Amino acid sequence: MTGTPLLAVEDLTVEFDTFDGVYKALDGVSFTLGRGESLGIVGETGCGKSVTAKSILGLVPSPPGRTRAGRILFDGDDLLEDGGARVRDIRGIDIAMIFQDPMTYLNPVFTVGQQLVDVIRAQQRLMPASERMSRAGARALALEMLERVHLPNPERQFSAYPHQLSGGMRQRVLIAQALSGRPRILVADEPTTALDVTIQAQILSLIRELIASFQLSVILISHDLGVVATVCDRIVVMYAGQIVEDASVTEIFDNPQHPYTQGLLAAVPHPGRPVSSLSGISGTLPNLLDPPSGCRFRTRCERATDACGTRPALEQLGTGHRVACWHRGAGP
Amino acid sequence: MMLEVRDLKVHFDVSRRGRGRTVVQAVNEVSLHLERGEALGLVGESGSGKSTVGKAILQLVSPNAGSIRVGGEEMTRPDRERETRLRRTAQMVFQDPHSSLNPRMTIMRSVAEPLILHTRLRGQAMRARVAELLGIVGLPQHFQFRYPHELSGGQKQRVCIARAIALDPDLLILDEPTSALDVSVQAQILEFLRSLQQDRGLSYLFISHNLAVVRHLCNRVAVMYLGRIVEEGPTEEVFRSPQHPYTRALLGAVPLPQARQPLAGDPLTGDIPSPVDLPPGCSFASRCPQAIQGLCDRRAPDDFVRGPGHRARCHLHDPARA
Amino acid sequence: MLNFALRRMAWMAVMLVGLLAITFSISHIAPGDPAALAAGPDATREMVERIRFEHGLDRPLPVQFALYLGNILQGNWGTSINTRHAVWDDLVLFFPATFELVVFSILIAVGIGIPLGVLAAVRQNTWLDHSIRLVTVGGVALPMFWLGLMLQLALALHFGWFPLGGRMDMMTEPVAPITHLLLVDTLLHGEFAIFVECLHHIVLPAAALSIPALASIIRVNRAEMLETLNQDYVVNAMAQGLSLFRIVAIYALRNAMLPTMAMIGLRFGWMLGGTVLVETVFDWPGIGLYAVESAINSDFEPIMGSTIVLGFFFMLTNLFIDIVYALLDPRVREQI
Amino acid sequence: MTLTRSLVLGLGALAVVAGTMITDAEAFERRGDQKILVVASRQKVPILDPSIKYDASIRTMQQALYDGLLKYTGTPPEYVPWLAERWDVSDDGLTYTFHLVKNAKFHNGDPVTAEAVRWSYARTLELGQGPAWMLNAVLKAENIKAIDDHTVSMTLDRAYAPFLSFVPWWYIMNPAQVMANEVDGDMGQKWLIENEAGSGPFRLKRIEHGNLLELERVQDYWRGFKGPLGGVIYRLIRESSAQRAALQKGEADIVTGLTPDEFEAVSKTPGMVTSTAPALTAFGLKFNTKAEYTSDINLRKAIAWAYDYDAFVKIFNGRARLQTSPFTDDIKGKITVPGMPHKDLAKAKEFLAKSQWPDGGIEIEYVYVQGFEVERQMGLVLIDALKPLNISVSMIPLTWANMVARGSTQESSPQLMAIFATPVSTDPDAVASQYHKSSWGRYYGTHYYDNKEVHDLIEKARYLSNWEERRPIYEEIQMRLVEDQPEIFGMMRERMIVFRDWVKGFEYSPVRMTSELDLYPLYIE
Amino acid sequence: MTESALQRDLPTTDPTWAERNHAALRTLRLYVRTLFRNASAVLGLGLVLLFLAIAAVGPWIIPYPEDAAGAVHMDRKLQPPSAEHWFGTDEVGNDVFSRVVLGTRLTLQIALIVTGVAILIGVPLGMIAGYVGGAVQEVIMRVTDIFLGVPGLILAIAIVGALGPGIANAMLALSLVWWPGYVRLVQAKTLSLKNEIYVDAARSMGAGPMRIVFVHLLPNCTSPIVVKASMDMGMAILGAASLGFLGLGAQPPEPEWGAMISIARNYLPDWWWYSFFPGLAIFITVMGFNLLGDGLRDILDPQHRE
Repeated sequence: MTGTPLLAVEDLTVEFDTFDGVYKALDGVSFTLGRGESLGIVGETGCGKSVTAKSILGLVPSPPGRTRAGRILFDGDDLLEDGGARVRDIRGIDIAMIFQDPMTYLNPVFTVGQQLVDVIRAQQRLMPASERMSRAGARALALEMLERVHLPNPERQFSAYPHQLSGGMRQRVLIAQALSGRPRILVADEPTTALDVTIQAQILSLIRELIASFQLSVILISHDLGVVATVCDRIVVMYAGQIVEDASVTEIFDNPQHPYTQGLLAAVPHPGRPVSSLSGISGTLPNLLDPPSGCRFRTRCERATDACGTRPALEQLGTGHRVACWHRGAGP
Repeated sequence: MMLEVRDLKVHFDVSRRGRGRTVVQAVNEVSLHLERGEALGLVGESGSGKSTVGKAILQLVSPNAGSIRVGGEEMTRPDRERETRLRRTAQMVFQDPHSSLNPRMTIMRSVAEPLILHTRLRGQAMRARVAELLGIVGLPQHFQFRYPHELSGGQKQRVCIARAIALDPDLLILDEPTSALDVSVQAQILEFLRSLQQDRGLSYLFISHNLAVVRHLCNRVAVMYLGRIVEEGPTEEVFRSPQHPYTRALLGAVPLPQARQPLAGDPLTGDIPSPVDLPPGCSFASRCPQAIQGLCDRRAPDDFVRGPGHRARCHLHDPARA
Repeated sequence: MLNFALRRMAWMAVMLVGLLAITFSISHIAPGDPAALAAGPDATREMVERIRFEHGLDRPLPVQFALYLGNILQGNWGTSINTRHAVWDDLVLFFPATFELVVFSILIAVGIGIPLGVLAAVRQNTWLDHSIRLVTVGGVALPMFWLGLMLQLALALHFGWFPLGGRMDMMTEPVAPITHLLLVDTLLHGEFAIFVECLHHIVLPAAALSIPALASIIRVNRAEMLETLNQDYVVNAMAQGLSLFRIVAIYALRNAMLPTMAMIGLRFGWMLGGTVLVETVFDWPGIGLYAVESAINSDFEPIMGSTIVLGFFFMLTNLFIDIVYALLDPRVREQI
Repeated sequence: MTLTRSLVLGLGALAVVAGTMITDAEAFERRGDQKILVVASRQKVPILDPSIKYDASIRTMQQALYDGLLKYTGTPPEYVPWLAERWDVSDDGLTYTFHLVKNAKFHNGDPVTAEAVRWSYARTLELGQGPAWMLNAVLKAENIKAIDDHTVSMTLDRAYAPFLSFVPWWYIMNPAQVMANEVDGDMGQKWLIENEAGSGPFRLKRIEHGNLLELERVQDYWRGFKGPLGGVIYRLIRESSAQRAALQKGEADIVTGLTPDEFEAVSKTPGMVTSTAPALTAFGLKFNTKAEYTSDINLRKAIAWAYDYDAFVKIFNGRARLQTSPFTDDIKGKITVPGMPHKDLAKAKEFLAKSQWPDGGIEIEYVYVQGFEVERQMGLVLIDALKPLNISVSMIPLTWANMVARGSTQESSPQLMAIFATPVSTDPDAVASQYHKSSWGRYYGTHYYDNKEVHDLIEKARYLSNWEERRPIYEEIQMRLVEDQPEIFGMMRERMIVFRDWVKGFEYSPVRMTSELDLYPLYIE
Repeated sequence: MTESALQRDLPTTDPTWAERNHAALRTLRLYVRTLFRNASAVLGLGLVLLFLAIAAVGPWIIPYPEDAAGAVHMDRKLQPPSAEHWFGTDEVGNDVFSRVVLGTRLTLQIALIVTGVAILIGVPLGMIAGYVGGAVQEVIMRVTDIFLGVPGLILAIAIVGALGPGIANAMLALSLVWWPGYVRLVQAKTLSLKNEIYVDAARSMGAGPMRIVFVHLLPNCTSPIVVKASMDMGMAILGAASLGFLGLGAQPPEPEWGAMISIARNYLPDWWWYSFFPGLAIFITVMGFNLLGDGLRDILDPQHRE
């Protein structure tokens, strides 16, 4: 991790205008992604992990969304400059994205092949016309990509409609779309959440395989600690629009420092271990229309003191472990 | 015996006009039993028919064949009287707390529904009972006057549980009660369910796709695949030495929340077949890494006992073959 | 696809019998004796009795209905009391005018409505969107006949830009009919001047007929476009770098067209109903005018005939829309 | 953005096209070098057959397509020789012998023969519709004889003074042509609905249903013409406002049936010629003297004395005169009857008090022609007038056909019905016969007036041939009718016809119906 | 664990009125706020309230009450709009303003009856079809389809043609062509609600079909019914006015707007006010109901909130 990171998100702050007021979805989120690194972002519903992912590609709908502050540096270039023109140029070409529910992310009225070919042609939009692929070439590449994602019977599925495919197959199609432009970063937003366990295992193994063969850097977003653990090198834990902890997989599981991370780990039942009692985190998520000042976790935190009324900065603990907490530590 | 299901068969006719007859074999020859105070986990992926079993027990779908006995009483096609008794004995908690409460009813009205239907409690007495129930599930009293959309997911699920225990049932059928919840809330609900069971001596039929949750809450587990129970046994035994190849694959597929992942074998290939046109033979044969050509794809296996209370439906365990 | 179309057509045949059942029932709820009605005001008692016997009006209702179906199928749609013309001949004569007017109007409504709906959605909350909304809000509430009268008042009577009514100037010799649609026939004959004249005549009635439809098509299309543009697959298409034009004009529009098609179908029915008003205002010699004049005269068989023809035409349109729907949406093809 | 721009451009282009298409042809129409006269009328011409039906619009067409033995012209109306160049009457007044002109030809070239006359009269009598009622009491088909090619005789069953006054309404058809188109023994009824077989000054060129009829002048017509004209388009325009607009734009040359207000407005426009000659037509509100309420003579009188007669005149903007007798002014033998009702509420209440409903509290029906603005307004006047009597009125608009049907039986005939009745001639019998039993059930006979003495007087006067003997009888009849009040005797409206000043030769005869025209003499300069 | 923590919240006193009605108040506040954020809905509400107010007090505010039943004042006929006659006078001297104002009452009556009858027929049929399913649903829905397969106004004209013109027959005819829309709406809504888990939950507690339909399903169907009813009020007004215009609905001298225009068109273009103002009244009223319906949809149907 020397030199400029491949991607750096700095102090990203995103708000949404809603019916009831301003929803402060992200508050000063900063992290980096190194070349060849796999980064996991975990957190519960509403913690802002999906907004973070969408912000990178400029996909937060605006209005009602609004980026209040921050920079997103890709290879040193700020993607938020030029009112989004820059980010449109890297979409699908340098950074590609796959999504949670593969059913709704494919257009129901076009065949898989049509959509794949369209994407492939779009990925060549910045090339001089002479270098662009013909339709036939795009079709050939599409079929090749379908094979690389191990879609059974690619020729037949090419002319199938999305609803005729199973969930796992659709996710493979989305992955083929995302990777056909040979991007450098793949952002995967809950790619397996809608899938069954055995299918999830297939897709996760496919992602691992493709990371290697396409030399991808990956941002994987999930609420499932297990999923993140199987794919990523490093994990960022988010809570209520803020990063609370950022560390390698080993550090997160073996040496969590933030009380929220610890609470999360204690709440997950482990399928490989016999019965032990679970402890949930009491209380509910703060309302982000009117978030608590300072550390947003303090309303649910057992260690909270008056000090937590001031926001703790992400503190570097060495070896890339960062924590934002006034009372960090290995737990009571 | 709290619950005994024998050879339950539920088929759905989904024929569409002009398209010939199509039958979904949701549940096939399912037998299971549940002792008083026991928690049985029913595990499977989507389309395995696990929820249908729960609904069939409560007469929400009518079985095509088989018998269901609740509290020792035959409940297949019950008359009015027996149905009333069934409702007081067995209640259900559904998967999605967001949609299992009527959005137009206050929490009070929703919790009072079973009381209105099955008791003579009205007015002040009824409100007192609702207040008591809310207390039991740990919700503040003023929630009575709220509407569901004002509550969080966990709170709503507590309301559903309050409603389910309003008539003091002996058996609760819990259909994925936590799958729509965040992990921290899930943990709260699971712990609450556990203490509720201990306090009241309830029996649970716990339906879930989440193996970790089942292992946490249940003392016995039954694994379903495409409408059949493929393996059943005491939880720890099944998790430690799964006998059916599907159970093994399922356990292997769960990503573990820990830093060092065990070296998992290759994941299962292929998709879950549609329950509409089931292949002959063992329904898992098409994906089974150990399938025996000419046997598994021809003939459906029987149940084979693997230990006390532990059985598996797989040709590999056929003593005759060994 | 073919299978789908065939199934829809079979269903349409059933609908048609249903429609005939409705018209048959209406003729039986009418106060008064159907035989006397059929015989006309000048008939003697014997003539009424003869008609009762000849038309089987003394037989049980199901038999009468069967006879009625048979008559309709054989093109025996009765006679107008007033003009003593065979209803079938009149309908054949008047239908093309209505067809031309309605089809022209719906083409205007769709041709203008969909681009405007897309524009309003893409430029949501801009001055363009607001001014389009102003038009749509008013357009839906305009009584067609009043709109027609006011257009006539302003553009024909006051400014004299358009003729008052009719399909063409009275001095123009009609071209030999090929399709019976004047706009088409004049072009086929190469009579460009007459074509322009017919176009000139159709503008006002078509405007009166299409403005309410136009308004609701814009409304639905705008709402659906907005909804579609928020769909996940649009987000995905954006994430994969597809151009905005392609996303709007192809990815989103095709999906938004599905509910819009349903609205077009609905509105087409309203337009067919509206022909009775607009044709009355503009002296357009079509079935609507024929139906109204017959209704005012209590001339029974022409009313029923008009109802059947317009109902059948509407059913055909719905069939057409269903087929387009199925062409647009693969999921529909697998249903019913 | 481009989308917006192209749209704006497109709409702009459309507006420009619309703008350039402005056609303001303020002149008459032409076909080739022939001038075409356009008549704009509100009334349809559903049927052309002279034996079957006549009304104002139909007879306008029949008069143009066919010839009769005689024809009405002038004010006061007179019948003049037409196909019959002269006629003889036998001394007993029973046999009429008509001598036909020699040069008359049907439109297909066949000569008009005595046989054609015989056949045409026989056909009308046999079919028993249309004008048949005028003569079927006195003339039998077998008593019509074609003596030679150009002489035909008709022998009446009994002497009948008004006989000749009816003859102009009986048109002569070409038997060969009609019978060639006979279907199922219908004597060509089906064919004649929209075809013609006449010898008149015009032949039928085309029919556009619900829109127009075009007539072409028969340039070698046996009577010749006064001025040049190519033909006539009879155009249906359903609204009076549109009629007027068409007239002003030059899309119509002659217009009938404008509302009085429209007429008033248009008569002030330069280039318009208006004709407001008085007419034979009487407008009245006919009671059904057999209906529940209106069978009570006192109630009838109460209503008659309550009615606002001035409103009649106001509705027509002064272009009407009140009747002073049941007979209109041009009828022979008309006297001013003393005691004709006028608006007098005290008197009305007096009569009401004598009736079976002294306090009112009843509702009577008023039936009028749907869309006939003037009659509708009279209904409103009626409502207003009867309010003080505590009598309410329900207004029932019906089409003419349905109105006729309602009036055709004593049971269904409405209590009050608005009727414009134009006598077919100036002979007093033409009016008096409306109160004769034989008129019961006809549109002018919906009163079912039943007074034996009056009936006998009518019969007696009809068959007398000496006018001095007839006159006192008709005076008696007029007084008796006012006495019995079978209708509210109303007013005589002026004909209101407007045409452009290039239309020449217009001839008017009060015997024609309100919107009936004689197209023959018209030409364009 | 958390249970004890939550029980701290248990109140010691009985709930106050505000607490008990907390939800209703909140909903009401939400509705009001949604409504007032939506300018066009406010306009719609305003127009409809104005319409209702005029219908309520109409007979007492009009300058020439006797003109309603059809008086005759030939001396002041066809006068242009002026201080005495805001909308001018008609062909027999009636005050057009008085007649337009009185027309609101008749119009409201027509709209209420047509919509009401349609709801009374359509909603139960739709609920039965949706909930019972099977052959019953097939029969109901196919009959509905057939009715929807004929253009409504045409069918209404056919019915009026058979029964004879008149305001009562026009209302009957419009009601007869209006109900199928409700069947389809309610059936679709019932079908989707039937699969809601709370319906399953109610069944699992032993609620019978009647209870499920009327206690659990019907309240959840009310929003779309209310929205559609509001829109349909406007459409029914248009329908009745159309029949009146064609001479098949209300008959003179009833002050029905469509019938007034049908006569007034004879007086175009010189006496334009006679047809202009009744038309404007129809336009504004219908627009009011449409805007209100749109606004209600935004309020009652959160999915459509922007």
